[in-house]
Amino acid sequence: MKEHHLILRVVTKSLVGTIILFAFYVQFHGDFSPGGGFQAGVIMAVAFILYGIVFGLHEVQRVLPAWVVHKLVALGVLVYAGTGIWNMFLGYEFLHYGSFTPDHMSHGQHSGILYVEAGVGITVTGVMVAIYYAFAGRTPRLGNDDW
Amino acid sequence: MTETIVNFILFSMLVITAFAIVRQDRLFTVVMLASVFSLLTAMLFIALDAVDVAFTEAAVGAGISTVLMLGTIALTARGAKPASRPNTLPLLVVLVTGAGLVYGTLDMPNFGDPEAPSNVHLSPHYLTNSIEEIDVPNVVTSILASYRGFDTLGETAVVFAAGIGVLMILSGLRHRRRKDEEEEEDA
Amino acid sequence: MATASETPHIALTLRDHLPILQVLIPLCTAPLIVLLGDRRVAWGLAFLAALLSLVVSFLLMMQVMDGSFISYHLGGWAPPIGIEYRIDAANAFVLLLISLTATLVLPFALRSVADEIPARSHTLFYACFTLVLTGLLGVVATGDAFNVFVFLEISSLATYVLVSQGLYRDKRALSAAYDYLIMGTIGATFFVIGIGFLYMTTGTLNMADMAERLAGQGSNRTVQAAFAFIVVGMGLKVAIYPLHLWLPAAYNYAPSAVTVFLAATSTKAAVYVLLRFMFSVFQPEFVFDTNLLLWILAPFALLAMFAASLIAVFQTNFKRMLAYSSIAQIGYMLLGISLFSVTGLSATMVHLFNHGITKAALFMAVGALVLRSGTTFYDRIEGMGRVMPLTGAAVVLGGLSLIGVPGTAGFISKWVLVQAAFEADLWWIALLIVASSLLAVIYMWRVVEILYLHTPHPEAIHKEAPLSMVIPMWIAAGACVWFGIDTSLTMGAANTAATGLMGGTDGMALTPTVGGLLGNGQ
Amino acid sequence: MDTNTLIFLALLLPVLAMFGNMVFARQDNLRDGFTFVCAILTFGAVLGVLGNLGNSTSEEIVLVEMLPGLQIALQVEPLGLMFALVASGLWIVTHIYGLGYMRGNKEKHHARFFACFSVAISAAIGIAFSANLLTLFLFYEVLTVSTYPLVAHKGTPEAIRGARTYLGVLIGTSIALFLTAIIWTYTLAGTLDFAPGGILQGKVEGLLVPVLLGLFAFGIGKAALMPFHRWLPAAMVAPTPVSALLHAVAVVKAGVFTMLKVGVYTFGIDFLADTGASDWLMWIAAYTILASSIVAYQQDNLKRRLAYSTVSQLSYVTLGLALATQMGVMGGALQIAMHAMGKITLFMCAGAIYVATHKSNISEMKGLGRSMPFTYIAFLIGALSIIGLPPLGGSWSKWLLMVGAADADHQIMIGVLMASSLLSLSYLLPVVAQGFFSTSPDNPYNGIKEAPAFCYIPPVFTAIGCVILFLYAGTLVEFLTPVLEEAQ
Amino acid sequence: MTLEFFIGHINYWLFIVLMMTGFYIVVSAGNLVKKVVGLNIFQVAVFMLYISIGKVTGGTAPIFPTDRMGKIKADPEIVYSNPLPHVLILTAIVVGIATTSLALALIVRIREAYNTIEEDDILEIDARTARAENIIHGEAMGGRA
Repeated sequence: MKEHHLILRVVTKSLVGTIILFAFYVQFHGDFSPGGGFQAGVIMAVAFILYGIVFGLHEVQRVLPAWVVHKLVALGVLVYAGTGIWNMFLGYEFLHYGSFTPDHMSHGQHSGILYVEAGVGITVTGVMVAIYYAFAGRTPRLGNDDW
Repeated sequence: MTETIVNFILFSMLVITAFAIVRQDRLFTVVMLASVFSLLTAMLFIALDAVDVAFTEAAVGAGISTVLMLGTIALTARGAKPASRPNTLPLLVVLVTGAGLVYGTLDMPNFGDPEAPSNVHLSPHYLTNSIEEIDVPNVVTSILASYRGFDTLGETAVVFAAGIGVLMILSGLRHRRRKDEEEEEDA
Repeated sequence: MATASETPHIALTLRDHLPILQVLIPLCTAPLIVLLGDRRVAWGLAFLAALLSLVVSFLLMMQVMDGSFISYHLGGWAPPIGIEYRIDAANAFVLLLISLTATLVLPFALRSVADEIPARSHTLFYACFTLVLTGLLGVVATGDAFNVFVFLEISSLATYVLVSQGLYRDKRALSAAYDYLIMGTIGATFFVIGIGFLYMTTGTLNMADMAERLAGQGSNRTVQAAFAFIVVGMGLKVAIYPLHLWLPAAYNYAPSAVTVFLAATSTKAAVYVLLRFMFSVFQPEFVFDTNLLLWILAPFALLAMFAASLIAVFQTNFKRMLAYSSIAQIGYMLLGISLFSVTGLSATMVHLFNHGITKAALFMAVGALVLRSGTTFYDRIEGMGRVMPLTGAAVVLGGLSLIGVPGTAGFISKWVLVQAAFEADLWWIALLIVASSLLAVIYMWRVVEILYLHTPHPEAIHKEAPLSMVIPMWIAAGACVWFGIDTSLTMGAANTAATGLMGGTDGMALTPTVGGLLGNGQ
Repeated sequence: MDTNTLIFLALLLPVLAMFGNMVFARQDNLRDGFTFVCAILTFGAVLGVLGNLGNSTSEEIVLVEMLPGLQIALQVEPLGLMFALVASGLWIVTHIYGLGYMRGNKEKHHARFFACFSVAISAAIGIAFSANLLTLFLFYEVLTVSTYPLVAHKGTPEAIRGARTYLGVLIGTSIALFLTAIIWTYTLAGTLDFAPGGILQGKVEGLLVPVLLGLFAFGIGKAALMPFHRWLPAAMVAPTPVSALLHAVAVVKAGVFTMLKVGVYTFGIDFLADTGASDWLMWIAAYTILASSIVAYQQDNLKRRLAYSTVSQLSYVTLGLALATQMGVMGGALQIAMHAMGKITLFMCAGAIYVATHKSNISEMKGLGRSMPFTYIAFLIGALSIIGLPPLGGSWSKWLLMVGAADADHQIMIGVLMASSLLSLSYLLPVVAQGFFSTSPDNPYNGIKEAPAFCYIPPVFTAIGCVILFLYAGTLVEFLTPVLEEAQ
Repeated sequence: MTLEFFIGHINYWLFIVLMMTGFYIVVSAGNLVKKVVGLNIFQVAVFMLYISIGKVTGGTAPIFPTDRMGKIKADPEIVYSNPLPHVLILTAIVVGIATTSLALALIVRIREAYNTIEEDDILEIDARTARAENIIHGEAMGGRA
């Protein structure tokens, strides 16, 4: 693969960090402003996709190997469902976060929302990156000049 | 009044974009127009107080799905053949469906009506009780993650399904100790 | 108010959690399979999940056989604030069918999938399979209209993927999966439009609450449009006759094990949703004139019964023929609905189950034939009944059940359906029902003749299918006979379900306490 | 043993025989011996039921509730018992004959053949002991499906075509018409039990009665009422033992037996007589009797001629019912037994001739009687019984039918019966006459001997049976009288 | 039809126009990618309809103001729009992208198998295959009926 322009690479490197930071912000600030696990997951994935587009699939897969991504895909769902199952073990309904702190329900709600949003974030990041890897792993039919 | 004007302008642009997509045969243009459509939609959502949705639509419609579509075009073809079939049947189907929808709107409450059934039944509960019950400022998050948390689990499962679906169709699952083992399997 | 903070909380036991466990078990299994990523473990986990679901659905069935219902409040939020799982006889019955089929299909799939799909895809295959199971169970168990859509999409997406996996045998599986995806998504979107309209007029998403509010305010044009969009949207998933275009290719080119599962469960779950909305939420007696239902639905039902059967008669491929037969059989279910009586609905419910097991047996036989002959074209499966006596006999039994010969499950459905037609004084419909089963005689018997009265094709492997396929096949075929003679379970459940459904709002009423709290929403 | 056990035995022993055939598929003698023992025991069990009839009242045995309010149930009553006796008794004879035929003729797939055969017998006995229409219908269809492989046995294109017609007509009529009639009856009457005097009285009126009767009459395709008679000639491609037992006894008799049952226990004779609903059926029956006799006369293939003769003779039973008088029904009931004995003789003789000479056309059988005297004499006796001449069984049923016709003031039916007797005379006797009196110019039958003993002894037995039936017809009438008395 | 009714319903009708434009692309387009784009437009227009259900005149986004500690300051004066449709549509958007990505993956494979992504060409190839099969295995009726 042809190397991209130097400036592009430098800008990308600095941008990727910022985007990841922003993703975490969206992830954990979803309680107060628009955003949440899904949006954060997408943004996080965009960081890796950007890195991949500029530096190539091989490079990004050295940072984030495909098998890790595939585990993440599954992990998020399990974190989410696991939160609910934990509630069940505490003797409450599935996903009844209040059960974490039975004497002060809304505290439990806070932690519950945090866990499940994390679950969503992990899966969405995983899936978006995995889909990108899957598409990028195919040989393109159109060359750069065909567009 | 300004709201109405903004809405109207957004609408006109949306309709123009949609019609342009109908007529366009260059897939690249189609995808780009779709991306524009999504951005306009996101703006409309903001105008309709749905900031979370707008954020998501922008990220998904203008971001991810555009990237994926471009990727697909790169892997397949860049032009679409102009339609060769007669389009009377599609037109008929669409007109009938549209007529059904319009028929349905005739008994709908006015747009923005605070007394509409949807705005007086469940919504007040969420807007008043969630402060005490969940204590999260963003009511959308409260509903999304707690009141209707199971829907969101389902949503995550849908994403998961799509993820493993794409893997299954395009690449297959990767393992940590790959290479030797997988080549063995394929053989 | 929905939290338990005021009253001391009584810890829930495993028994209380059964409704959610029904869906949760497969839902957790799917990611677990992917996380472990080992194809030897994958099958075991999937099978375990299906087996546990079966146990759960059986326990649920036992609890609701008396006509009561169980309500499970997800997240502890009482409906309609939160999402509710609501199990009554109608959906417990369908849950049982789905989990039963899954438990039967998985052992069958072991060899069939190994034969038809490359090894590297097996892990994901079983994960997808479990997701389909999750989705179908979720669609049926839930009492929340939007939740139906979410779980419908889980099962649909996984189904599209599974159908596409037939590509290793025939590339047309890909276009079949794509067509199915487009049509399925259009259907789902129509469904969402319908839910949106309903939400607009009722302000709620809980089905029981919706029913109550609709009954309280009467019908209007928005409700009618909602009805139409939900029926058409679900009709696409059910494959009601003119909306069936995706079905033949999808069934034909999907891997055998997938076809078995889809044919036995997927359209059945959609029929259930249709029933639930038509009768529990909308209660046609006040949304529409009762007779209107008959005159709108019955023509499509009859069209399906005759047109699809006729096409089936002229097929040269066993699997494809069965696909058309499925479309025809959906006509019977629709006819039962359109008769709009307890007997008619019983017929629909019981046929849902009976046709499920019948088609399971037949499509498993198809899978066995594919394993040995490589294809199911008539000229290639000639005489295979002789070298595969057990498979051949299963085809005969399944075929008899499809025709509706007494002593088989299919007979029971036909009996109840014809009885319903007579009760409604529609003797001509009764005659048409029996006339269309004559077409089934023609297309089924043709296959039986081909299987037995010719010499086997030389290129086929002249050997009975492995036990892992034959045993599930025979459990299904045996069930066709068992449920054709002892109908206490099927007819009992179908009757209770039908009575509950025909009860309309009464059948869906919120529990008094909750209803009292939320009744004054306006 | 009590009646219940015996009925179960009678039903299950043939099923056991089927399993025996499947298990011992390769040990010929063991397999056939086992089946033979089962056949004897089955007959014994039915005889036991007969013996018990006097000292215990017959109760309904409920096996399982198939549909809400509808059971699979068994019950003993004289008409059914007679049919069961005929079917199980003739099974023994036919089994012996079948062994001779199948081995002598070197047919293949013996195990499958005898297994299906056994199932068919079980189904016939099930029909005989059914306590309601649902149970009867269940066994009726089992009988259809289990005999299909027998008809298609040879696997030649001709056999497949014949079997297709067979199955198509029988399944088609039963599902499209018979089943409809049953469900309709159930919706109208709320029950399907066979009750003396019928269950429809007062529930149905007007045009619906003949319509319902029509659905039954044509729906019971096994009764071979025209125009649904085609399956019977088509089934003649089957090996002769099948034609003999199933298409002269079990299957067709199951049809007319069902017809009688429906007439007597569902409609009730009086109900039919009062409404006059069966008048049209009488004409159809009369037409079938005459038309198929004429067709039979034109057939050169012996088995086909016998088949059309069967079609004609079956309609005697339907006619007896349609007359809606006691004598008519009694005549119809007797005809079941009498015709069974006579026709099985004829078929077995036809089979014996085929085994010995491989000829199936009558025109090729000139002078054969002198080479095969036993066979031909048995044939003669059977033929005379069918024609209805004393001292043979067939004469009684015909006599009673004529009395019934007189009772019903349908004197023209007497004429029909007479004409039919003349016709059967003209198509059956020439076979015998040719066999004994004419000689073929080149006399190709030198060296032809009787078929194997297994083949010609059974028809001799059944021929003797025809004589015995003549002598004991009074006992049979007495035995069957309760059927009619209860109907009062 | 009063003017108020007209103003109160005009956006529903505009949404319907958008929906039907998308729907028309789905059913009429021959190119598989374009079909998916149409599907997206169709769905997005439905989403707009949903969101407009929740709009309350004079309302604002359903996010409570907070003080500096992050504590909610409830203000009964503020009118909020209905948050429930927003949640539903968030879910629906995610479902939509999931469907889209799956459809695109299928298209990539279809191109590899058929070397085209035009429905007409695919139908023709399929029909040709079916004809070939019929020659080998006997005539069948009712292909894609």
